[in-house]
Amino acid sequence: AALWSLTLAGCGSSTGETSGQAAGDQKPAVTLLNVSYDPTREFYDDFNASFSAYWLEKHGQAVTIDQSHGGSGKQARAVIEGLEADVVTLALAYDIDALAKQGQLIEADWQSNLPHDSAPYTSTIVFLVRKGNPKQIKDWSDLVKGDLQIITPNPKTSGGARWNYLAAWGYVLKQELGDLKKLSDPKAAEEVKAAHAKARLFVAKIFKRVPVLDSGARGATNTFVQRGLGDVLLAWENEAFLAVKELGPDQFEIVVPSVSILAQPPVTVVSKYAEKHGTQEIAAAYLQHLYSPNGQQLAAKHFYRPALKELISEAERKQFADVELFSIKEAFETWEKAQKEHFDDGGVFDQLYQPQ
Amino acid sequence: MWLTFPKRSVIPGFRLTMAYTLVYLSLIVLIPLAALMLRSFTSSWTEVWQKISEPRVVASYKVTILCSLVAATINLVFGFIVAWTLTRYQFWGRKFVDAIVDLPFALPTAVSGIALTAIYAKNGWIGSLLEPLGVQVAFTQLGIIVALTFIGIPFVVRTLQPALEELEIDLEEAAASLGANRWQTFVRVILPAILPSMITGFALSFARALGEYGSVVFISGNMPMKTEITSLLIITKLEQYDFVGASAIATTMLLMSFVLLLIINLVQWHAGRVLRGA
Amino acid sequence: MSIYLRNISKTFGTYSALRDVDLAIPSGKLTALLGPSGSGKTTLLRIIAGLETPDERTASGQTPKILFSEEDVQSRSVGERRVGFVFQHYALFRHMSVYENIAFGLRVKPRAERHTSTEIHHRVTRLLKLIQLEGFGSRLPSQLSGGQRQRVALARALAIEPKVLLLDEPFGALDAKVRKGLREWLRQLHSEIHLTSVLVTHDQEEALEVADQVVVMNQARIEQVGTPTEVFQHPASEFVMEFLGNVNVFQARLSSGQTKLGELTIDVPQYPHVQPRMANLYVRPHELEIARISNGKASLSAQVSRVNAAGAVARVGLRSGDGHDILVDLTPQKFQELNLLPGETVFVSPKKVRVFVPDYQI
Amino acid sequence: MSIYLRNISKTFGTYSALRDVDLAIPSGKLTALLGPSGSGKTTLLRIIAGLETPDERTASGQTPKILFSEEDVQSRSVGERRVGFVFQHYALFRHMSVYENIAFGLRVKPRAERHTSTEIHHRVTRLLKLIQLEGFGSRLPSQLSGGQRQRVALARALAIEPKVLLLDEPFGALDAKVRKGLREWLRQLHSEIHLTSVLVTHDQEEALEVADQVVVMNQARIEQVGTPTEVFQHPASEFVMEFLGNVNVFQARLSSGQTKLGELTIDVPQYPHVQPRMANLYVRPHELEIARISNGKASLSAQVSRVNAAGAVARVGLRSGDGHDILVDLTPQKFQELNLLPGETVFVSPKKVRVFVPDYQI
Amino acid sequence: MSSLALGKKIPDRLNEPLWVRAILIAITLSFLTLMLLMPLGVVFWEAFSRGISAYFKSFQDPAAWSAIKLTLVATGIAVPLNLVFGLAAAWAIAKFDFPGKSILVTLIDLPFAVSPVVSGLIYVLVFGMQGWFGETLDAWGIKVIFAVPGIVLATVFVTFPFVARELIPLMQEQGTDEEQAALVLGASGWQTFWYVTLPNIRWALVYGVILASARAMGEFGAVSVVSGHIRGKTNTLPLHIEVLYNEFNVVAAFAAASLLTLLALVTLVIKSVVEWRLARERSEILKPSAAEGA
Ligand SMILES: Nc1ncnc2c1ncn2[C@@H]1O[C@H](COP(=O)(O)OP(=O)(O)OP(=O)(O)O)[C@@H](O)[C@H]1O
Ligand SMILES: Nc1ncnc2c1ncn2[C@@H]1O[C@H](COP(=O)(O)OP(=O)(O)OP(=O)(O)O)[C@@H](O)[C@H]1O
Ligand SMILES: [Mg+2]
Ligand SMILES: [Mg+2]
Ligand SMILES: O=S(=O)([O-])[O-]
Repeated sequence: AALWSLTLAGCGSSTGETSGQAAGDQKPAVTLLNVSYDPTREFYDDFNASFSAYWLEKHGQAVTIDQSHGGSGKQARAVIEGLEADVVTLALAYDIDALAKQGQLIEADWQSNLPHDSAPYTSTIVFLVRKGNPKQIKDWSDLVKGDLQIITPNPKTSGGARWNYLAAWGYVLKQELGDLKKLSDPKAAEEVKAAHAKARLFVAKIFKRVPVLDSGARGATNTFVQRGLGDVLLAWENEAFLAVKELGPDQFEIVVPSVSILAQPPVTVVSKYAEKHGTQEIAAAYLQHLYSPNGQQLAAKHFYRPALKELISEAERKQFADVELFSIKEAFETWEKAQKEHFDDGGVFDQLYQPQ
Repeated sequence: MWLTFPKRSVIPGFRLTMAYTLVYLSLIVLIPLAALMLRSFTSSWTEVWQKISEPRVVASYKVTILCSLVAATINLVFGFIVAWTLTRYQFWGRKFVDAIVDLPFALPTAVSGIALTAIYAKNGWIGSLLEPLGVQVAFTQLGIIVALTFIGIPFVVRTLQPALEELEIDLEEAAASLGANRWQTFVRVILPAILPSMITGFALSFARALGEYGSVVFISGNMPMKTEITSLLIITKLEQYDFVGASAIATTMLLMSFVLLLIINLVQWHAGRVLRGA
Repeated sequence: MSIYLRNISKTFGTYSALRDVDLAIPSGKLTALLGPSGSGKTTLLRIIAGLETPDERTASGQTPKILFSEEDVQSRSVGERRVGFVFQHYALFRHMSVYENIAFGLRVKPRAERHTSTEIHHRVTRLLKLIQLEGFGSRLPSQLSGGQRQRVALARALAIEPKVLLLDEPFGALDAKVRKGLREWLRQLHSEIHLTSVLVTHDQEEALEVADQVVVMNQARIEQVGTPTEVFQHPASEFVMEFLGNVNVFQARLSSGQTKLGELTIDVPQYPHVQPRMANLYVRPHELEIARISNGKASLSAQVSRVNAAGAVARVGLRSGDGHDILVDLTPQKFQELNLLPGETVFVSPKKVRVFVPDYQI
Repeated sequence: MSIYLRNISKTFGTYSALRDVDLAIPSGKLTALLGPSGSGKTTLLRIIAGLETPDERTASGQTPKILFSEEDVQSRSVGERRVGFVFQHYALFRHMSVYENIAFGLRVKPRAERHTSTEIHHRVTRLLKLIQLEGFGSRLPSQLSGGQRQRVALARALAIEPKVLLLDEPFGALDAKVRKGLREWLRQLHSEIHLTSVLVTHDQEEALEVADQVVVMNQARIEQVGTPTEVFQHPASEFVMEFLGNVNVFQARLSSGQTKLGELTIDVPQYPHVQPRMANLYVRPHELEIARISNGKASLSAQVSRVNAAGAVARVGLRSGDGHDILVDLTPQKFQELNLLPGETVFVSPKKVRVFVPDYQI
Repeated sequence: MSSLALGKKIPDRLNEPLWVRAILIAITLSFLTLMLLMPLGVVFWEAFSRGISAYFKSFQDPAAWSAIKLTLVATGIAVPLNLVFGLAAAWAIAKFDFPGKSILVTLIDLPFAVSPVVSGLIYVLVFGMQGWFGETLDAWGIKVIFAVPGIVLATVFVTFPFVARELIPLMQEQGTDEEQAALVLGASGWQTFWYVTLPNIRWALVYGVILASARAMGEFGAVSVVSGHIRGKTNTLPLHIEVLYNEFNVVAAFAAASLLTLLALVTLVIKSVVEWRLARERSEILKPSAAEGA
């Protein structure tokens, strides 16, 4: 009998179950499941607590938020296969698109449901180097000098790595074209083509210098930090900050390149599951809360650039170096297009590794 | 129909246990594996063929099979020595050594992977010793081999041990009385006698290595065409929502393993029949 | 080649498997080591072969000697002693064909001494013929019957032309029927090749039938050495008497060199002591005579309890007045003449009695 | 309880292990199934026990019958037949003590029939006494000698008070010496409890000595059924003749009811045919007489090749002029009188000759 | 017959020369040190790298406790299931003859050789929303994947052959003599199994269960695929270790790993004891008559 009840408990462990324990007066307690990606752990630990407190105070209802972390693509797949997330907060829009495409779990136009393309916080790609910057790395162009070794995870398995790749590519486009608007200008077609060719060469050079392709962002960070491999780690800004904080301010420093990509990790309510659990309202409120001053301040605390800069203090704003940022939309039109061209089987990335 | 085959044996329970065995086997193993195979056949043959014969996939087969072969061979040689000393010699700490052989069974593979990487990375305990010699282990095929050797040790040792223990001393004495020296006795008498067990141990360790994932990804470096193993490619395919591709590659590996295991069982069965005259 | 053993002891841990054994094994003869299980036969044989080393000193401090002809072979390894050893469970190499098994000893010789492969082939073919398994060269041991396997083991041992052949219960694992056949065959083989041979057995019939010399062992010691007839007809001890064939034992009082079995007075000049002591009187079943009527000779009366005329010897079971079971073997002829029926009363008289006085225990 | 078997056949795959066997086993007697390896003895015994089922139809289409007393037991399971079965390799429960082994059959009875534990204790104690292992109840089988184990197996079988006792080569795995002792013991036990018993063996001496009735089997069929004396003295076939003890075989031409062995003319009225055919003449070693000088009686001359006086019977090996080996058994007395030496020429004459004409082969 | 006990007695004259023995033992020790002891050492080294208090602090995390609990639950369900299966399969395979035995045994072995990733994947393919029964089960409100049942299933799969593989050869070797004897004595099928068969295989059974438990507790890949990684709910201990490691919480990660290692070592010690008893029991069985008495 004990076994059976355990199994049942397991069956029922999905989100949105109302448990008998009523907090406040009438409203039963509720559980939300937020399926997120790897480097948001620390941020959501704080944010969930804050939201619970907020919700309890405002609505007199206890809310527990369950957190699931993993590689962004893997998480999206899990949700498609039946991991009943009320909300997802993933690394790239492409993965959330998959929820619409592969699983019909959300509307195709999900991204317009929330401000700033549903990205309440952003980040960018920076360089983590060893203390004192012994190789004198200042900008992207320094990466392909000398016998430098670069650490970045595998774009095929890691969402974060795709940002690295696209950032490098976009940097070259920006260098060559000056203005990314030219990309959609039919008159500049020749120039654009040449720029893409250069970008390809540059990215190829970068990946030639990658000795280890970890399957995830955290793996790459560990390779760089713990194993002492490589001279520079391409990482999300927030990841780099965290690594420095956790693993040694005396060992590493962050270098911000002149140009980088605007990384927008988007969020959305998984409407199908939320409906099933009857949690649409609270799930929506949860995401809305990300845009609240409190949410934005927490994001900044965890080194994410808040979408609404005005909501954070000057001091917090200062920690983010000024850098020229371009978005996916500007440089690559859509995630889908970028994914298809660069990362799908047989795409540009695969071609870089094609034996000659 | 063949459920009733052992005709009216006095020992009861054949139908019950056989039926239970088949049902359970089907539920846990066969139906899920069938799902895997069928999933890969949701697209056309040519497409499946294309997926399992891409250069990068083929390269991963090569890496996986080559490293598994090397690891299984290392295990065969050293596993034999370990099994031999454990069964034949008395030495300090033998009991402990014997107990620890099963460790790779029990340690989570990810932990083993991380631990091995820590040791063999160039700033690790051993890696730092090898670095001056220009030998790099972690993040090369050597690293894969180390991880696969680690997980394969118990298979060879544990299959060889009973075979060595059951070896009749008579045979060695007979060889000695016929004038054979130790080495001749070993090569001509002992080795052939334990050959089936060696094949089994080798094949088990090889089969396990083919499928290994957790301990390898940390130490392999995962470079496409160079140190990317097939299991990782399956994950990669999944990341791209390419279920068909993942299933097709998984099925290919599964068939390899099945054939390998079948061969082992047939070898053992055959050896048993011939030698014991059953 | 003759073998001399002197001062051979062997202890395993604290257990004495052999105690101070001296033995001469004559050249060209078949010697049987006979004794109950655990008496040390195998240990002795293995010491001869060099598979085991004797204790460096016996209890009384003597050093052991093992001479092959005149030569001390103690420093020689098993292989160097050139002995043929046949194991109880054959110990054939399972993965080798019969042919390869026999050829093994020739193939592992040092290159200098090794024969050419045609020589080896000739030799093996000859041996296959000798063991009457000409067509079986390519079979695996598992495809042979027990008797055939044992013959292969023998041929394998003979292939290296050993100076001594040692057999450890070679027929122990075989059927009664097969064992008999093989025993006969071994006897014949030995009479052809006249190799110094030592055969271990615990089957007294086998030892008596096959051997030229019998060594009876008991509890780590040798009890008696002699020809089969000697040990059977003149056992040196009660143990030997009892071990070699069936016996009837009677207890009687012995004094002044005389004892009585029933009415029968028996002279025992070797015990002339005046004080009476208990003695055991041994009579073998075929050394008892049965008569319908008391023939005047001193005899015991007994009742027939069982008769069995099947076999080369007719067995009659008797029960004496005092409830003692007596076994008598008769020739079928004699049995037919008597035509005994269970329940009848008859008279038995011994033709030969052996008397042993148990040692005093202080 | 008597047992009747009719139309028993058993095929394993395509191999016939038993063909059309009919047999009556008398109540209260000890019957021995005797035959070479593979002749189907074990199979027959297992069919009686219910461990194996006979073919539903024999080759000639008959249905099998197995009657215990009058009752057909074919539909009864092994357990219901209440037979005691003693396995060749004992099959003792290794993890149970001797006591528990013996008590097992009593403990697994359905609750309604089960004895109280004091009853069980009494019964087991009695059986331990019967097998003379009173002090051994708490030992594990592995702590017993082979002979002791076999006796425990017997006690275990007897504990359920079976109506039939079936023994499959109960002494097969034992030493010659131990086997003899146990055989004697079994004989005595049987004469005390008079249980219908069937004993499988391939040792002819054992069968002849122990059994009331001997069933000789060969190649899946029964060759002959009879008392030990009957089958030994009047073998129904060459096979039985050869299987039961040593024989000398001579070949001779037979015609018109007469044949000649050497000079000796032998009447064979059962073969009155005029055309000559080859016949085999069988003479047992103890049915040959040896004389120093030709005694006028028709006889063969031969040379003494080997003598062996050790044992209850003296064995003499002769070689006839045509190179034939002849074995003669003499009483020790007779042997002493003759005092034969190897190399001497002697004359042998048979006291009894059995003649068999091999079947024609078309 | 040689004893099965470790370190069987080899007559001195047949042993390798001392220097050969020394070299072989040295090779054994260095190989195992390099391959087994050092990883073990790293686990404890890292776990205690910030002192003992840091080590014990890492177990105060409720997520760690829930992971330990889930691991024990999954093991506690999977191992008994496979135990029953192992007994049934070994009975059918060892005590009877039937065609296709070799294939059946191979199929039972198969989970040994299947990549853990694939082991998880196949259940996703069957029970996932995109899989065969996903929708149906969802309609009934039953969750398999990304919940405890899925984790149990994956654990069952990876430990599937362990008990059966231990039992089959042993039961084959033991034959059916004792069972037949019990049946002749009137025992029922269950009595025969319970009183005769089971006691004879008990140590092998324990051994199989121990190996299966060790593997079940340590499984990472397969469980990772079906777990959903919900902190405090569907993370097993190995998954929790990964989480900690990815959070740069190396001490806690290795502390948890050391716990698993300790569990493994304890089971290995139990296993050694069991093995020793097994060997003793077997050598007793194989011993010929202890003494020719009476
Ligand atoms: N290697 C050994 N270690 C310990 N004791 C031994 C060893 N070899 C033999 N013994 C003991 O020495 C005694 C004599 O053994 P041995 O084998 O010589 O007897 P055996 O006469 O050949 O008996 P069997 O007829 O049973 O073969 C036995 O009690 C045996 O247990
Ligand atoms: N289960 C079986 N399957 C196939 N063949 C069998 C089986 N049992 C017995 N046989 C065959 O049937 C024949 C008769 O076997 P059985 O065991 O009755 O002989 P046996 O007279 O008892 O011989 P032995 O003296 O060797 O025990 C043999 O050739 C044997 O190989
Ligand atoms: Mg011996
Ligand atoms: Mg038989
Ligand atoms: O268990 S694995 O880590 O090898 O998947």
